[in-house]
This record gives sequence, C-alpha cells and structure tokens, in this order.
Amino acid sequence: MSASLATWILVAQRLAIALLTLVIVSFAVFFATEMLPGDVAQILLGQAATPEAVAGLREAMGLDEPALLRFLGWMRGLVSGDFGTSYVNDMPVAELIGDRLINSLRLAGVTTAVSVPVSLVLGIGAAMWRGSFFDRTVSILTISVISVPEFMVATLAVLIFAVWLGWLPALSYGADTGSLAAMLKAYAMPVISLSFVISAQMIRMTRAAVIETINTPYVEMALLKGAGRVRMVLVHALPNALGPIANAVALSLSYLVGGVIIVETIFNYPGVAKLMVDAVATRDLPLIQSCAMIFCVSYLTLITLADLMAILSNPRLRR
Amino acid sequence: MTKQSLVSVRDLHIGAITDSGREVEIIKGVNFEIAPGEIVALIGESGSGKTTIALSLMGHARPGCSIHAGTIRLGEHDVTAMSERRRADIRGTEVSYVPQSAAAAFNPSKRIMDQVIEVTAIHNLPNRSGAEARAVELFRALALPSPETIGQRYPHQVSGGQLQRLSAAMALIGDPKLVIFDEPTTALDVTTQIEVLRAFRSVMEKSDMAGVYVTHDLAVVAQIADRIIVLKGGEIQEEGTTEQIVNAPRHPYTKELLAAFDPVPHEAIATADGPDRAPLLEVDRLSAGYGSMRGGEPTAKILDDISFTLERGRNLGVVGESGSGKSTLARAIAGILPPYRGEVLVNGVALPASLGQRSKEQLRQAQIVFQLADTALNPAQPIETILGRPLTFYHGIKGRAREKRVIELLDMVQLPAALRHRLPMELSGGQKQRVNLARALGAEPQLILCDEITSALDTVVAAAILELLKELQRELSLSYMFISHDLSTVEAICDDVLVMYKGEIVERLPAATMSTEAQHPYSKLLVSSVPKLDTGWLAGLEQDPELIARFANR
Amino acid sequence: MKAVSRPSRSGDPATPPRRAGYSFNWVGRIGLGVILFWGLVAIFGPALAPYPPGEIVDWDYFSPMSADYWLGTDYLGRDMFSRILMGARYTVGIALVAVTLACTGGVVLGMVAAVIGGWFDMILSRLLDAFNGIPSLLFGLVAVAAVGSSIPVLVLTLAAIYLPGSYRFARALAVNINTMDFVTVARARGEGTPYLIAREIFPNILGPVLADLGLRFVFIVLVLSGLSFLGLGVQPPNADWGALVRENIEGLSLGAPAVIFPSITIATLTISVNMFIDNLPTKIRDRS
Amino acid sequence: MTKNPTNWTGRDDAMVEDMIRRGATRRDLLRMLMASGAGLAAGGSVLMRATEAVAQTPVSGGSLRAAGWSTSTADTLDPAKATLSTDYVRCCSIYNRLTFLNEAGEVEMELAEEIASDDAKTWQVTLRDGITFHDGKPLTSADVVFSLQRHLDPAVGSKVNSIASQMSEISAVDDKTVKIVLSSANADLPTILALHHFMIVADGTTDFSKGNGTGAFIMEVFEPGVRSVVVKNPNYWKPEGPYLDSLEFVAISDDSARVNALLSGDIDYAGSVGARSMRLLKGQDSVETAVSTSGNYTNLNMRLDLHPGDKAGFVEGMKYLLNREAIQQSAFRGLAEIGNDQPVPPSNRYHNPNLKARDYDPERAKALFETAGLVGTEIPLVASDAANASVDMATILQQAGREIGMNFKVDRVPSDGYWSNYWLKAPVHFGNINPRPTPDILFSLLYASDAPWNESQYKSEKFDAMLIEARASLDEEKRTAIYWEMQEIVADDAGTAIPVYISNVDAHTTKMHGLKSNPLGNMMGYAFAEYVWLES
Repeated sequence: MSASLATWILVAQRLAIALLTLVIVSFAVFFATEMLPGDVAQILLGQAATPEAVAGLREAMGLDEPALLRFLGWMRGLVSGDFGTSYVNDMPVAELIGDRLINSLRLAGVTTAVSVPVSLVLGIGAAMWRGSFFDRTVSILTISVISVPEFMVATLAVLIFAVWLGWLPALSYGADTGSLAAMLKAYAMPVISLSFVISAQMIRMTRAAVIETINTPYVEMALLKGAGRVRMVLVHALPNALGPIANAVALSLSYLVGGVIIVETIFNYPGVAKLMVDAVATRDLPLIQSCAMIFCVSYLTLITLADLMAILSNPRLRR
Repeated sequence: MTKQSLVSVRDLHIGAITDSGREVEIIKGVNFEIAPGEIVALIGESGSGKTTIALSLMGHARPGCSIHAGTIRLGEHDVTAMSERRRADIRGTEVSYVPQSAAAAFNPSKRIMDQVIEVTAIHNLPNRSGAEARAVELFRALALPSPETIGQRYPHQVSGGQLQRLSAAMALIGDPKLVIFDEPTTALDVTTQIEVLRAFRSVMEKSDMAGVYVTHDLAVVAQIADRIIVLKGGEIQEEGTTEQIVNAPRHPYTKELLAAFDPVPHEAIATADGPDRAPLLEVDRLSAGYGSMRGGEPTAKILDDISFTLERGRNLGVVGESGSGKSTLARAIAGILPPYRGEVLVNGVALPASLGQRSKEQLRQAQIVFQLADTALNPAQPIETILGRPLTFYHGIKGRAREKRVIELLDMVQLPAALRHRLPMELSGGQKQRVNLARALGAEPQLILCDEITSALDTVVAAAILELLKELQRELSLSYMFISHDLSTVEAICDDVLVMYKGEIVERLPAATMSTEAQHPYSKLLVSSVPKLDTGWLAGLEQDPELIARFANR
Repeated sequence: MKAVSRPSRSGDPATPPRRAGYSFNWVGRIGLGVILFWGLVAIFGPALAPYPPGEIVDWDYFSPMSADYWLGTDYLGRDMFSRILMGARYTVGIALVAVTLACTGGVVLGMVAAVIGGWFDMILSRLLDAFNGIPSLLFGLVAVAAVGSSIPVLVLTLAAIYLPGSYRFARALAVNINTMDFVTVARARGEGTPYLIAREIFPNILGPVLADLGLRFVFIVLVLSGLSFLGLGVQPPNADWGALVRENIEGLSLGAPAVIFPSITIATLTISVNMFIDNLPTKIRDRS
Repeated sequence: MTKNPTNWTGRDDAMVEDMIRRGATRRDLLRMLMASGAGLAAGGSVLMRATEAVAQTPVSGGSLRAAGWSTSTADTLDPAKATLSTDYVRCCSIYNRLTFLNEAGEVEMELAEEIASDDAKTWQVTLRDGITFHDGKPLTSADVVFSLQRHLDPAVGSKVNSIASQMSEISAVDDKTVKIVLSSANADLPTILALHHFMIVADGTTDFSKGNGTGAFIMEVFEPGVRSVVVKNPNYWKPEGPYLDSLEFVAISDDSARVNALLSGDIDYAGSVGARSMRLLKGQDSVETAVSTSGNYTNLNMRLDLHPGDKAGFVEGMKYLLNREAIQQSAFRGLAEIGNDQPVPPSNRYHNPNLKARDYDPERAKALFETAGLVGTEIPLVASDAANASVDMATILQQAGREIGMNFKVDRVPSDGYWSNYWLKAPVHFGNINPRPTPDILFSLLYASDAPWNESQYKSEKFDAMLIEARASLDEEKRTAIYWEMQEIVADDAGTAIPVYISNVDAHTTKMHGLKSNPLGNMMGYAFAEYVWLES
C-alpha cells in the first residue's frame, strides 16, 4: 500500500471512531437528562407552576411529543447543521452558543498561550537538572498550587489585584479589550487561575517524558559529538518526547472548555461551561445536547491532534 | 626525536556507585599509550571496563561513574584536568566515537545527513555545503549504496550494516586524530560484518588516524588492530602486538580467551528411539506471517512452506541472517505466532495452531528460551518466583517441595542456591541466561527452542552455556532446536543444520561437514564469511562478487 | 529426572542473599507522617472536638482565634476547630476511598484491555472516552436524581468521574509491558489473562500508577466540595474541608481564620500525599 | 418604608459608627444597645444607617453599569414570563404600568389618568393621552386590553395567571377608556395593576426580544444570560427624567464577585449584596449601602395533612423552637426583622403591630413535642440554596432541637428543580415568598383553602369568608380590623412559621443618587433606572 493510502485509511478510521464516540455521548447525555426530575415547563413557571399552567405551556412549546422523538428530531437536524431552537427562549441554539463559544475559545486560547510554554519550560528544566534544588521546588510548587481550591485562588486574585490594588478589572468580560494592554489586563486573572490548575499535569508529564528520552543512546551519542546540555535536550531529547507531551497537553486543554464553570462564575465570564449549567438547570434539551457535543468534539479534536503530533514527530510511524 | 605518543594514560582509576549506594572501583590503575596512526584493541569480557576506559579518553563518564585518579593526555590536551565545557570542544574534532549499535545511536526523528554533519554545526567548522560534500565523499569511501541520496533518508529507512558505516562517517567528518570503535560489528550479520570491517580498514589506512577498537571478538580484532590490550576486572592482563597475542599468548586468561575460539567437535549421542517411533518434532509445509489476514494470508508473509523433522536426542541448528525468518519459525512452533498453513507435530501428534487450544501437556513438551535475558525475566519478580511458577503451573508442586526443586534447578545450571532471593537486575548477563534456561527446564520439556541464546553473551560465557546445554542433554535426554546467526556456535552443539534465506530452507546438511561440503551458493558464502583467527584472513579473502551481490543485503 | 549435582564451576562469586534495601528519604517520611496524622484525626477527631460541629457557640461570626475557639468561628458562629476535625473524616475518608476505587478500576480495566486487545480494547476505550465527554456537573445531578444523595453515592460518583482518566493512563503503560518477552514466555507457557495481569504486568506499572493516584487524589478532594454543594452526599451540619472553604469564602476579605485554616489543611494533606508517593521506598520505585 | 427605632438619635448613629471602626464585635454592640434601651424589636436593623439623600438637584447624563444576582438563558422581555429580578429591571426600564407604588406603598397613577369604581367590582380605567410606544405607535385602550387579556391564555405561561383570573371581563369602552369587571369585588385592583407582570405592551406583540414599550429607555442590546443595554428615550411622555443616558445591566451570581466588582469600580450599582458582605462594605468610603425591608421571607412549612405536621402540638412546638434572634443575627447578620409567623410585612400599612412574635421557648416546645409523641423520632427538614438561607435556618433549628432531644436531619437538596419537586410537597420543608403589595394577594395566594400555593394545606372556611369580605369592603377601618384578625389566625393555626422578614441590601457608589426604597422589592422595586442619576 502506498504511504498516502495508508495514512488516509488511518485518518478515516480515526474519524469513524470519533463519530462513534460522539453518538455514544449524545445518547448518554439524553438519558442522563431524561432522568432529571421536572421539565422545561415546570422549571420556567417555577413557583407559579400550577398543573394547568404547566400543561398549557408544555403544549404551547410543543413538548408534549415523547422526548425520544424530539431527541431524534434534533439529531436529524444536527446532521443538516441545524442545532435546533432553545425551548426556553425560542432563539436558535446556534445563535445562543455562537458568541459564548468564541468567548470560551478566546479564554482557552490565551490560557493555552500562557500555560503551555511555561509548563514546557519548567518541565524540561526540571528534567535537565533532575534531582537538583530547582527540580524539587518545581514539583513541590506544582502540587501545592493545584491543592488550593480553584474558587479560593480566583477570589483571592480578585481581592488582591482588583479591589485592594485596583490594577486589574474584576470582571474580564465587557471590560474594554481594545488595546492589547487592556485585553491582557482584562484576561490576566482568569488566565492565571486557570493556568494554575492545568499546568500541574503538563509539567509532570513533560518532565517524565524528557527524562525518559535523555537516557537514550542517541542522546549520549550527541553528547559524544560535543553537544552542550541545552542542545542535547532541545535538539535531540525533546523532539522524541513530543508524543507523550502532546497527549498530556491535549488532556489538560480539554479541561479548558468544559471544566471552567467556577472561573466563569467568579469572573462573570459568559462561556460555554456556564451555558451548560443554565441549560441543565432549565432542562433545555437542544442546548444541553449542543453544549455536550461541543465539549466532546473539542475533547476528541485535541486528542486526535495529540496523536497526529506524536505520529509527525516520529518518522518511523509516518511510513 | 622519537615520535611522541598521541595518547598516554597514566595510573587511571575510575569509581562507580552501585544502586544500593556502595562505592566500588571499576578501573584499578591502567597505563597505556597510543602512537599517532596506530590502532590499539581493548579486549575483555563484558564488565571488564573496556568501554569505560574508551569513553574516559573522551572525558565522558556514564551516570554514576567518575574518574578518581590518574591522567589522560590526548595530543596536547590533559583531558582529566579540563572542564566539561572544554572537553565538549575536543569531542568530534580531536577524538570521535563510533557507537556499538548504530541503530539506537541515530536520532529516529532527524535525517541522517543532518546528524552526520552536526559536528560541524556544534563546533562551527566550515560551512554546511562544504561539510555535506565531504560527507558524501566519506559515504562513497565506506562503500555505501547511492552515497548522494542516502543522507536524505531517516535512520529506520536504512539497514543495520549501512547505519554502522554511516556512524563511522559521522565520526570521521570532523577529521579527528583518534577514533574510538565501541564493538561496532557485534550486532551485525557475518556477511555485513565483513563489508563494514573492510570499509573501516581502508578509511583508517588512507587518513593515518589513530584508533581504539573495543570488542570481545578476537577474530575480528586480529584483522584490524596493530596492538592488543587484554583486560579483566578493570586491570590489564597482557599487552602486545596482534601477531604475538594471537600466536604466542603468555597470560593464562588470554589463552582461555583463545581456547574459546577453536570449535569443540560435537559427537552425536546414540539416538534413543528406533525408526518405528514418530520423530520428536515434525514440521510439515509450515507457512506463517504478520499483519491482518486478507484472503487467508497475512499482509507480511515471512515463512513459506517449511518442512523438516527432528528425532529425539538430536539437535537441529537453524542458521541464517537477520530477516531470514528463523526467529519466526521458533515462534510459530511454540504457538506464539499461529501459522496460517501447515502443521506442527510433536511425537506424531498434531498441535493446534494457536496457544489457546493446546493442552497443558502439549505446552509443556516444547519450551522456548529468548535471546535478551534482560527482557525475558520479569524485573519485578525474584528468581525464586520466576523458576517456581512453571513448577506450580505444570506439576502443581508447592511450598517446601517447590523451593527444594528450585534449588535443584539452580544447581543444574550451576548457579548458587542463594541466588534465588535476588532480583534479575542484580545478576550478570551469563547468570540471567542460565536462569532463563533453568525456567525452561522446570517444565521438564522434551524439546527446547533456543532463539539466539548466546549471541548477546561474551565468547567465554557463551562457551560455558554451550557446555552446560550438552551436559543437560546427556543427563535429561533433551533435544534442542538451536537458532543462531553464528555458525561456530551451531557447529559446536548441533547434529544437523538448516540454512535459511528469506523464509525458505535452502539446504540441510550435517553440522560437522558444513564448512567443507556446503553445496548451495548461499551456504558457501555464509561459511566463508566467518572470520578466522589469523591476521591475514580478511586481506586474503576473495569472494565471488556475483554471489555477494545476489545474497548479502548491502 | 536425576538431580544433577555438580559443584558450581562458574566464576561468579555466590554473594550472600542481601535483604532488599528500603532506602526511604526524609521527604517521603514527612509526607507519610502528615498522612498518618490526618488519618488519626479522621478516626478520633470528632470525639476530641471541644464543641459539637453544628453548635452555634458564639454570635460573632468569623471571630479571630481565641482561647476558647482555637481557630475562631465560621460564618454561622460555629467553632472552626471542631468543624475541621469533623471534616477530616469526610475529606480524608471519602477522597481516599474514591481515589482507590477510581484507580483500581481504571488500572484493572486498562491492563485487561492491553492484554486482551482487539475489539474489547477498542470498544472499552471508546466508551470511557465518551464518559470523559460528559461534564461532571451533569453526572452529579443525575446521581442525586436517580438514587438520592448519600455518602456511598458520592463516593461512587467521584470514582466514576475519575475512572476514565486512570484507565487511559494505565492502559498506555500496560501496552508497553505487554510487548516484553517475559510476558510472551508466560503466554507461551499457557498462562491465563488473570495471571498475566496480576503477576507479570501489574508489578511493573505500580510506580507510575501510584504517582498518578497521588495527582488524582488532589483533584478528587476539590471536586468533592463541588458535589456536596450540589446537595449530593455530605449533609449539613457536617461538611468536608472543601465545603468549609466554600461556605466561608466571604471571610477571605476579612482574613478570617475560618477560610484560611481549611485551605491549609487541604494543602497539607494533598502535598503530603504527593511527597510520600514521589519518594516511595526506592525498592518499589526502581522497578518501574 | 423603613421605620426608624423611635428613640434613635443622630448621636447614637455616630456612636455605632465609631464602635464598628474600633472593631467592636457584634456582641459588644448588642450589649451596648440593650443597656441604652433602644428597642430592638421595634423594627429597623441595628446596623442600618438610613442615609437620607440630601435633597440635591438631579443632574442628567452619564451611563450606569448595574449588576443583579441571577440570570439564565431564560431571561425575557415579556412581562408575563418575567421570573428573575434581572427580568424585572429590564422590563421596568422599557415598559410602563397603569399604576405605580411609591415609597410609602401608596398607589400613584402612571399610564392611567384615573381608575374608578363605585362597587370595587366594575372598574373604569381612563388612559393619559399623548403617550407613544418606542416604534411611534400611540398608546390606545386596545394595547391595555391585549396586555391584560394575555395573562389568561395558558399558552403564554403567565406568572400571575392565578391573580389575573379574577378579571372576568376586560373590554375597551373607547379609544382612551377600558372597563374591567371582576368575578368578585376587590378594592385592591389599582395596587394589583402595579405588579411588574401587568406592564403594558403593544397590541398583538409576539416577538418580545425587541422590547417595544412606552418606558423611559429604548432596548439597544439584549443577550439573554449575558447582558443588556438600554438608552435614554428622547421623547419620554413623563415631564421629569430619565436622567441616565444609558444603563448596562449584567448579572453576577457569585455574591463576593459582585461586591468585588463594585469595590473595584467595574460596576456602579450591585443589587442584593447579601448580608455577609456588609462588614466588607462598611469600611469603604467610596461605597454606600441602601437597606430596605420589602417583605420577602423564607418560611418553614409543615404540611398539616402529613406526618409529623398532622400530630397536634407539633406545629406550635416548632414555632416555639424557632430561635428568631439567632436566625436574625447569624443567618442574616442582623439585616432582617423579627417575623410573627404571618405573611404581611411591617412595611405594609395593614401590618398588625400588636401581634407579638413567639419567644424562643425550648422547654415549652419540648412539652408540646412530648404530647405529640415525636421526641427522638427522626424528622427530615428539606432545605436548599434555592430558598434564601434555608440551610442555615435548618441548621440552627437542628441545633436547638438537639438540646431538647429532638432528632432533626437536614436534607440539603440541589436548588435545581427545588420549586417543582420539594416545595409544597415535602412534609417539612422551607419556602421563599417574594414580596406582594397587598394582604389580599398574599392570603389568597398562600392561605385560602383553594390557594394555589397553600404551603401547609391550611383549610378554614372562616378564614376564606373573612378574605372575601375584606376584599370587597371599601371602608379602610373595617378592612384593617379584618386583616389584623386574619394575621392572628394565620400566626396561630397555619402550618407555616415565618421567623424573619429579610431586608434587602443594595450597594452603590457614592456618585449615584436618587435611590429610594419600594415595597415591590429592592433596587427601588427594580425601577431604579428611571429615577437615579449620576454626579458628573
């Protein structure tokens, strides 16, 4: 088989698996939501939910159809790119999610741009000077940083930088993000809080992967050709450690889309994570499904990217 | 003015820290000199310190080791006094290194050319294009195929032999004064080994560089070295010219090394079973391969229509170069890799193709022993558990009886009973292989499949293992199927030999007469490629070029 | 089979059997010490508490440390010292059980998937990948709705949330070990999957799996407080440490000990667990 | 209207001020107050400082950023569907109502020029003229009929469907007058029409996301669950206001985040900052707090038809076991007024002042529980964060019960779906009632035999009869007497215990002025946008 055909089959196989996972997730989310008590009409009416009012509203919103049929209807719609309309405010889900997804991606992007390089540098440094004072402090630091509860870190940051010192705005959304400086100021605290959480995993995995490659014969060969320590790590050890590192980075970044509810709440940042919380609270099925899809797609894309990175960095796998 | 020596090593002491924290001295006061242009060989078993000394010439010490005393002078540099920074400057330009297994020493994710000329980038020598041109020139000198383009390929796209010669080019590109060869040909097939040795000799002679050749194979060093230093336990046993060491050794240890070389003729044991009983092992039109099955056949077909028989009490050797399918044959017989066609019969009874369906009794009869003892023994289990498991699994022996039987097995393979409490990593290569063998004996099999079990060992230790196999055969009336790429080992232990090439048996002949009456051209080529213990052998060797082109994979 | 007795001729000296050395450096000892301390507090804490954890002892909320309230009072005016002692049982207990469940489940499934491979491995991996796709919030809510809230449900939910991650990690390690010759020899001997996993593969992946357990323990302690706030598991007046921090968060601006001390206790517990695991007695550590 | 303790002088105010600055703990403050005889129970929280806005002249201009406390994708500009405070604020800024309740709780005319009836059954509403919607369409009676009629249609899912159902006929007499006939006489119709849900929208509107109303501001940006921006309506029909050029409204659900946003200047006005942030706000001179008791309360409901509520003496025992001071101090930091187990708040003019709240008497409660045979049996109390501070109240009750051998188990359940799954259904649970302007609405919603939200299933014909009688009578004297007696009946017999009326605390920068309290809720009954102004 020619090389390109083999890689095409690999990619096709990978896509088929991803689709299969997506379908499993959407059915799992559907059944999970069905098990939650109460439905949209009851929740919307809240305290005013008298039986007739609930029946009337449910009928008006077209919810009297059995849930499974509505779900399958939504799936059909998804295939043709229509995310359906939210039960709660009749707005198309795509519009609701649209700019919030951009917000989430922007925050995730800035956090990635900050935390990934820092984690890699710390991880590689810890591996190069393994067992040294630097290595020990980095590992103690990473553990202690992530053992402080996330909402504590965020609230403390707001208190110190926004309230007492007044350097940074407390709310990152809505603050003018015209100039780069303003944008950095606005995103500083949420990004710092998030970086604290996700960098621990990345630093530890990078360190382990680089240590493993440092002990290989070809790195010793580089030394014997007169290469310095820095060149040895960056030119020879790192490229071969990219596979496991990419995997760890992918796992950490997938947290940035779905897991950041707390930071979004404290910094009042309208992202997709909070949207999912709202959707679950109001049992808004199309919105829940769409959010779940987004989390799953981002998770799968990141993992597939990590696998591709591993294949690219290792010519033996590339045929 | 007498020519001042290029390298002089005075009273060198190197210490190492074992994993339990004990400080131990591995090089105990070594003195020697190397003249410019002279090739000196360091000979000794593994653990004798030969590689450590060679590396110390470059001021490099493996993790845990450090130079305690003594001085090393290379040209006008006093290596022991230099800082790590200064030492890095002379590596690649003054002294360079050719690694033992080139396949592992090349960075898998970088093109070969980039790695070869990296020395120029590190020490910012002449510009890139100049270096590339000189590299291609070296490739041609080292008789590499298509020298202009081989540089663009990745390490995994090139054969073992070619990689070894490329690593030589990598060492010579910085035109150093001293080149260190660290057992460059041990991992190669016999035919490729000749090519590589010829390439090294021609390049070294032309450029009059000095060389240090580290190996445990006396025959190879006899072809290439001017002087030989024999090492044992970190001390020099004897030093002399190649002529004098090979032909008139003075030190008993050197004699012992040489003795391991001349093959001990193998006298066949009387075959226990007469013609009426079925052969111990019969393989009938066996075909096997790897990869997903398409239309009943795997994508990568390795063995093609193999048939042979092995009577009880006799030993069958299987020889062939890497890629000939000899290891796949052993795995197919053991059931690890189920064949897609053909049958394996033991004592006339056909064994089911895959392991799952075989009865415990069938599994017990044939045992397999692998080459690398490091990966064949579970690092997490003490020797007692490793040897005890087959006893419990096959014979249900437990508790006190099991421990007694384990001690017996250890004694059978001539290992002290106390070893049973130790972990594999605490044992030497030879000891590990003996445990490997003891485990196979635990099942009390009739047939043992030995897959290159001596290739990773030093000649002396390998000779001891062969001696042990013969003794066990006499006492336990075992049979062996002995797979190896080393003809002298096969001659020492086997009655008949199968010669394999690209998945087929090209010839079957008695081992004793193999070196003289081999018919098939490939067998002849193989036999003639085994280096002899005489210095002129390589120079005088003429081999039919047409044969080489057809069979040896360059 | 005659026993072949023969004086050992090989040149290797038979060194006396050295008991396997367990060198265990001071960092690991400190970690172990702190863990044992919190373990004791978890068992005997509630009995030692000067005040019942729920009792409102003083009108003055967020009061500073004082003679009768060693760690001040919380947002309702309850004694913080007794609440931390009570919280130990929940945080240490639930988190340890949950992380052990998650990791044992994940490691076992990972090893089985690596050894059996083929369709079983593919399907299991896809299923657990899908699990990762479901946000833990939805998980918690469904658990409460389906089976009501109780400590066992809380433990199972936490374990279920973290099992996929541990599975993925263990499987990658096990696949490596599975290609080793000693596993092939055992297979050739006819050993079944349970033996291969328990005796051949598991001892060799123990080190990294423990390190992963240490990290997961930290995440579980924090998510535990999130789930309790959803109304799943620890019911008032009791609370785990994470919940103590969250319910007293407004005290942060006043520097109240009520929010600082639970955070310190969480930090000491999680750091000591990881210090211990990172510096396990080298004998076990070196094997991986 | 916040009442000041009768003998409270400016000097006391200064004394309290410097006590706090010297870090006096709350206990010392209480002791000091008890000594000086200032009656605590006479209403008005201890720490409340009613800062009377010195009558400065309002200045136009400036844009205000305000933050509420709850938002979701279910945010709406349809007055009928409004559920959260965020919805009310947005509706108040873009729509108007026929009538408006002022600071003192009296009805003022807004869109209506006059609302008259001689028998409190058939009412005549005449509209002001010269009022136009934002899209230029003039206001007519058809719009009013449409706006009121739609509450009866179940498809709309209106929150006030049960209240609106008493309007049996709504018809337009002519272009400027509307006739409303009630199923039974109700003198409070003008006050009912001041509820947020009865805002007037243009006839035939279906898509409410445009926010086309007659209000002081025009909707510019509306992102449900995120933010909204309204700009000044240049041709607003009222002579005075609005003063602000624009108002941006967001919601920050986390209390400390909202307070921090205010302190760091990101927002100018934070609604309902919660009692616990008071201590932090005290020290800040750039920020002011505005306290108002509007009648919102969290109550303990005991179903009279289910165990244990059906056991004689249990309900009364629980009412004695409620330590009202402890709840006021610990759960609400003093920002609440002691309640006497009946729904009409002190700020309401029909409040019965001489109905004293039951004292905390654990011994008497124990005796009652013994007669009911309930000592020792496990009684679950269902509480949730959905009902404000209910978990803390349950914990305080649990502790009090432990001292007399009662075994209360607090079940904290998720606020998700609390109102549909636990409220009104669990034997003993907590509820939370938003303020209502009139006793009639409160009693008919909560305590009448057929009341939709009869939390404790309290049934009494006598009570129902009095309710109808009071509703119809126009004679203030008689009406007040009946309502006073009804409050005593509810306090004694109903299965609900109301320990405190919660004060709402908003906080804003000192640059913002014009804020007054309002019986319909904090943030000036959510209508602050039209009346506040910013110093330049």
